[in-house]
Amino acid sequence: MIEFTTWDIIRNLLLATRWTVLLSLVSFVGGGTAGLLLLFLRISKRKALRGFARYYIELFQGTPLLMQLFIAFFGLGLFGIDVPAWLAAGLALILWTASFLAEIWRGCVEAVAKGQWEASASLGMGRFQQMRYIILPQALKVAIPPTVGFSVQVVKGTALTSIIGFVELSKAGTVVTNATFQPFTIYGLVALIYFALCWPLSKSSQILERKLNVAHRNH
Amino acid sequence: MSLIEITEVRKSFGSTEVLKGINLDVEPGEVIAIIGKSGSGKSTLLRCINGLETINNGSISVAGAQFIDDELHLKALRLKVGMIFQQFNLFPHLTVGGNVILSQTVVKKTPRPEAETMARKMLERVGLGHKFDAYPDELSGGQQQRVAIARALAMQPIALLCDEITSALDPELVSEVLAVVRELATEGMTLLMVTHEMKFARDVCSRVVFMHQGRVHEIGPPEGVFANPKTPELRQFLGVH
Amino acid sequence: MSLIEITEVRKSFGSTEVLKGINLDVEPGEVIAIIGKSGSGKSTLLRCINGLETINNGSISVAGAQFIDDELHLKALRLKVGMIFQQFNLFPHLTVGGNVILSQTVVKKTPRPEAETMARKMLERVGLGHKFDAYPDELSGGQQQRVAIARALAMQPIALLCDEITSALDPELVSEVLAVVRELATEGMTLLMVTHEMKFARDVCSRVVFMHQGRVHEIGPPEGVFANPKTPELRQFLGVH
Amino acid sequence: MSYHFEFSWLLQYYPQILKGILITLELIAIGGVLGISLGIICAWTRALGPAWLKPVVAGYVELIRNTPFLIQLFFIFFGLPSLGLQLDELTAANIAMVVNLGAYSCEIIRAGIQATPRGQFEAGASLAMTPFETFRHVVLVPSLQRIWPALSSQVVIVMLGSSVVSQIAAEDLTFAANFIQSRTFRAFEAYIVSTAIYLVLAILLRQVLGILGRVIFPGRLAR
Amino acid sequence: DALADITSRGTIRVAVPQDFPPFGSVGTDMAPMGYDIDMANLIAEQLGVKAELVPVTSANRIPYLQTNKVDLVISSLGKNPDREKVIDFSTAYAPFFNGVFAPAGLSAAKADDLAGKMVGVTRGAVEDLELTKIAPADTVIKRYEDNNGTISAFLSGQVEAVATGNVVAAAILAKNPPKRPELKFLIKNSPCYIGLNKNETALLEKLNAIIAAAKSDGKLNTVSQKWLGTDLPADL
Ligand SMILES: Nc1ncnc2c1ncn2[C@@H]1O[C@H](COP(=O)(O)OP(=O)(O)OP(=O)(O)O)[C@@H](O)[C@H]1O
Ligand SMILES: Nc1ncnc2c1ncn2[C@@H]1O[C@H](COP(=O)(O)OP(=O)(O)OP(=O)(O)O)[C@@H](O)[C@H]1O
Ligand SMILES: [Mg+2]
Ligand SMILES: [Mg+2]
Repeated sequence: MIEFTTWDIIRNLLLATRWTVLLSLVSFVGGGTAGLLLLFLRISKRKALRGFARYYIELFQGTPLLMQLFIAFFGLGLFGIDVPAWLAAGLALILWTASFLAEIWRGCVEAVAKGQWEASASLGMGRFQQMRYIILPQALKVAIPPTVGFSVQVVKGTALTSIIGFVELSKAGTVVTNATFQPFTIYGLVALIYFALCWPLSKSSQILERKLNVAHRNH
Repeated sequence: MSLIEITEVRKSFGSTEVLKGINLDVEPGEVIAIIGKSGSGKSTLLRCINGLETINNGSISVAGAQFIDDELHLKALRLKVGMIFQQFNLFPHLTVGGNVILSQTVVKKTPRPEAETMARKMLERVGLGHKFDAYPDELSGGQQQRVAIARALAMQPIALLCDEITSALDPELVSEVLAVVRELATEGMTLLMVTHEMKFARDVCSRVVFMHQGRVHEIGPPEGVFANPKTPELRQFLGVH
Repeated sequence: MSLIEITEVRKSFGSTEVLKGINLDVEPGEVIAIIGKSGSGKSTLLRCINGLETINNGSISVAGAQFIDDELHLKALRLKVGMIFQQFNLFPHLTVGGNVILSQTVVKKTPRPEAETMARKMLERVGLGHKFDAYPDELSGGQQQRVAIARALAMQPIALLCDEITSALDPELVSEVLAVVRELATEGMTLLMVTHEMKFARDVCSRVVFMHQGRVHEIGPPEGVFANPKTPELRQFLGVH
Repeated sequence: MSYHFEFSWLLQYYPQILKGILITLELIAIGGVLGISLGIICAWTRALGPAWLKPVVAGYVELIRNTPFLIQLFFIFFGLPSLGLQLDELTAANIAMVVNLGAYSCEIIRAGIQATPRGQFEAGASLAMTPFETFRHVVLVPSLQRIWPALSSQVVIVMLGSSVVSQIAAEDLTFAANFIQSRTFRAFEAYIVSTAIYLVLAILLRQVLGILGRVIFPGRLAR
Repeated sequence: DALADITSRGTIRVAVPQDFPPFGSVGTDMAPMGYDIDMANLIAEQLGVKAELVPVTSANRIPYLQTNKVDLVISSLGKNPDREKVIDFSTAYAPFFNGVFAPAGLSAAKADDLAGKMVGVTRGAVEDLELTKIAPADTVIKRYEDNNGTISAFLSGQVEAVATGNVVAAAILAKNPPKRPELKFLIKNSPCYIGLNKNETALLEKLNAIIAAAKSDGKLNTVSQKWLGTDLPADL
C-alpha cells in the first residue's frame, strides 16, 4: 500500500478545499440572486406568486439538502436530461440557498417601517421603484449580519455534494482516510480547515451585528 | 367643476364601516380643515383620496380624472395630490436633498440637475436650504416635517393632504411647521388638512369639516362652525356647552 | 429614628455626578412628593433607595438597617421597600394573579394557597379582583399600573417608592391610579413619589422635596413649597413669577 | 423515460422505514428537549453567568457552529472510545444532536434574553428576587417566546441534518433508504419516499412546535 | 445499443470505487487505483477505447448507471435476485474472500458462534449480503456507510468483529493497530460482477467474452497477484 506523508494528506485536503470554496461562492452568488427574485415573489401583491414562493420555500427548507442534490443530479438524468455534476451541484445549492435567503430577507424587509412604503407610494413610486430606492437600501443594512451568518451553513452544506461525485473537503477526508487508516488525524484536519473557513464569517457577522446595534441606538 | 370631488364614498375594514358615505367638493385654492374625534375616519378619508386605501363604494375624482385602482391611474393621481404624514416618513438612508430629489428623478424622470435645482428651491421655501446635505436623523422633528413638505411640493402637486402633521412635534416646534403651511395657503395651494390646532384652522382655513362616526357631520366656514356649532356632537367636541 | 435615613448620598455615572449629597429623613407614614426638572436626579434617588443603583458615597438606611451592596442585604432591603415604575413592568407571560403571586412564592417562600389569598386581597384593594385570570396585555394602562401596585403591596413593604407612575397613562386613566395611591396614603403607608401631578402632591403629601441639579433644593410641607417658593429655581419650575 | 418506477419493495421493507422514522423522531425529540435545555443554560451563562465560564461556553458554541455536524459525529463515535468512553451509535447520535442544537439554540436564546426590556430585570430585582430567580421566573419564558419561531426553524434544520447519523450505522430514516437501495438497487424510489417522509415530518414538526408555543406561552409579549 | 455508443464515442465510462481498498482507493495524487480500476482499463483496452473512470460510492453507483452517466459499474458488486431485477451482471471478474475477523480473544469458528455478538460490515457490500443470510437472528449487524466507517468502528471497539475481505484485514494489520483482526472463519467465496444496464445484450456478451479471455490468457491472474497477492481461484 502506498504511504501518504503528512504533507500528502494536507496537500490533498487543501486541493479539495478549492472545490468547497468554489461551490460556496457559486451557491452564495447564485443563491443570492435567486433569493432576491424569490423575495419579490414572496412579498408580491399577487396571491398566486406569493403562494408559489411560500410552497417553494416550504419544500426546499423541509427536505434534506442531500436528497435535493441527489434528485437534481440523477432525477433529471432519469428524464434523459444529462446534467453535468457541477451544474447539478450548483443548481441544487443555489435553489436551497435561495429558499433560506429569501426568508431571511423577508424578515428584514418587514422590519422597514410601514410609513416608508406609504410615503414612497404617495410620491407616485411604483412597487418596483419603492423596493429599489426605498425599501431594499434600508433592509440591506439589517440584512447583512444574518446573511453573512447563513453563509457558514452554505460552506458546511457543500459537503453533501459528494453524493454526486464531488471530491470536496469532507469527501477528500473520507477518501484519504480509506487510503491511510488515520481517521483522527484526518478528520481533525478537516474540522480545522472548515473552522478556518467558517469562523471568520461567523465572527464578522457578529461584529457587523454589534456595529449595527450601536448605529441604531444613535438614531 | 371642483378640483376634488368626493361622492358617496364608503370604506370598510373587514365588517366595520369606517366611512359611511362621504360627500365633499373642494375648489381650487381652498384650504380645508378636517376635525373630529379619534376614530371618526379622518385619516382614512385622506388615505382614500391618495389611493393608499381602496374605497368600497362611491367615487373620488381629482382634476376631472376618476380614481381607478391600477398602477397607472394611481401614479397619475399621486402626481396631482401630495401627502404629508404625522410621522414625517423621511427616507433615513438619503440626505435631505436626496429625499427631495429622488421621486422627481425616479417617478417623473426629471434630469438630475433640474431635480436638484427644484429641490434647493423647495428647501429654501421651507427655510432649510442650508440642510441640503444633512441626514434626516440630524434634524429636529419640525425640520424633518418641513423637509417632508418640500419633498411633496417638489412633485408640483395641485393639492396637498396633511394628516396631523404637527401632532408628533414638541410644542415649541409646531409653529415653524404651521408657518410654512400658512404661507402655502396664502400662495393659493389647495390644502386638505386633518388637524387638532383649532386656532390655526380658524385663522387659515376657508372651510372646516367636522367628521363624526364616518360621516361629514357639519361643514362650513370656520366662523360658522366654531362660533355656532349646530349639532350637540360638535359642541361637545369643541367643549362649548 | 426615622424610617428611611438618607445621608450625604452621592452618585455618579462615569464622570458626571448626578446626586451631589442628598440628605433626607422620612418618618413612618409620611407621604413625600419629589418634584423637579427632567434630569435633576429624582429617579436616580429612588433607584438608589431601592438598591437598583449602588451609591458612591454617603449612606442609606431603612428601618435601622444600613444598605450594603450584597445579595443578602439587598434582598432584606427590597423586602421592606417596594417600587413601582413608570412603565408598569408587569410580567407579560403571567396572569394578573400570577404577577402578584410570583414574588411571594419565590422570595418569601409563602405557600401557594396563602400567596393566592394575599394576591386576591391586594387586587381587590386596587379594584381589580375580577381581573385575576386576565393577562397584562388585556388590561388598560391604568389597570396595569394598579396591578403593579398590588404586586408591590403583596410583599407587605413598609414603604413604597413610586417613579412617575402616571406619566405613561392616557389622561383619563390617571385618576384611577391616583385614587389608589390616595387610599394607601390615608391608610398610613409610607410613600415616596416622584410626580408631576402638582395638585395631587398638594392634596395628599405631607412634605414636598424639590430637587435641582442633584441636590435637595427646597423641602417643606406643600402649603409652604407651593404657595411660597423661596428659591428662584423653584419659582421658575412652578411657573410663578 | 426508460426507467420504470417500482415501489413493490415497500411491502417488504416497510418495517425498516417505520423503524427509521421512529429513530429520526427519537433523535429530534431527545435532541430537541436536551439541546434546548443545554442552550438555555449556555445562554444564561453567556448573558448573565460568571465571567470565567463565559469564554468556555463561547468556545464551545464557536467550535460547534463552525464545523460540520458529520465531523462532530465522527469524533464522538470514533474518537471518544480512545478516551475510554464507549458509546453505542444511537447514544452517540443523540449526544451529537444535543451538543449541536445546544450551541445553536444558545445563540438564539441569548438574543432573546438581550432583547428583554430592562424594566423586567428591575421589576424582578425590586421584588427582592435574586438575579437568578429573576432570570428563571421573569426573563426566561418571555425570552423563549420572543425567539420561539427562530428556535422552531433551527429544530427543523437539525432534524433534517440528522440524516447523516446513518454514517455511523444509526438506523434512522436515511439509513432505511440507504439500506433498501443497497439491497434492491432502487435508489430513486428509496430516496423519493424518504424525501417525502422528511417533508411531512418537517411540516408536522413545525406545526407541533407552533402549537406547543401557543400552549406554553399564553400571554402576549410586551412590545 | 450501449456497445455501439461506446465504440463510436471512443471512451467507456466506468464507475469505480475509491474508498474500498484494494479494489479501489487513491494514490497520493488522488487518482483511483486498485483491482477494479485495472479491470476497467483491461476492458477498455480490449474494446479498443479509452477508459473514463468515475469514482462512486455505494449509495450512488447504481443511479450513475441507470441515468446513463456511466456504461459499466465495476465496483466489487455482489449479486442477489432483487438486484438482478434492476440491472444485469456479467460473469464474475474477481474473487472475493471475505471472512469474519476479530481480535484473538474472541472465539467464533462458524457463523452460529456469532450469536449475540456485534459485527460491523460495509452497507451493501458483498459481505453484508452474505453475512445477513448466514448469521443467527440475534447477531447484531452494524452497517456502516463505507469501508472507512467499518474499520474505524472495529479499531475503536464499537463492534467486536468485522466481516470484510481478507485483503482489507491484511491492510489493517499492516498498519500495526492496537486491535489485530484475525480470521475467524470464511463466510463464502462470493465473487464480484460487473454491473450494466438491462437489455444491453451485445455489451453483456462482449464483456463476458473479454472476461473469459482474460481468465484464460492469465491477464486477470496478474491483476489478482498484484492487488490480492494470490492467484485467481480455479472455480471463478
Ligand atoms: N388598516 C386598518 N384596519 C382596520 N381598521 C382600521 C384600519 N385603519 C383604521 N381603522 C379603523 O378605522 C377607524 C377610523 O380610523 P382613522 O385612522 O381614520 O381615524 P382618525 O379619525 O384618523 O383618528 P385619529 O384622530 O386617532 O388619527 C378606527 O376605528 C380605526 O380603528
Ligand atoms: N444609567 C445611566 N447612565 C448614565 N447616565 C444616567 C443614567 N441614568 C441616569 N443618568 C443621567 O442622570 C441624570 C439624572 O437622571 P434621572 O433619571 O435621575 O433624572 P430625573 O430627575 O428622573 O428626570 P426625568 O424627570 O426625566 O425622569 C440625567 O442627566 C441622566 O442622563
Ligand atoms: Mg388619524
Ligand atoms: Mg425619572
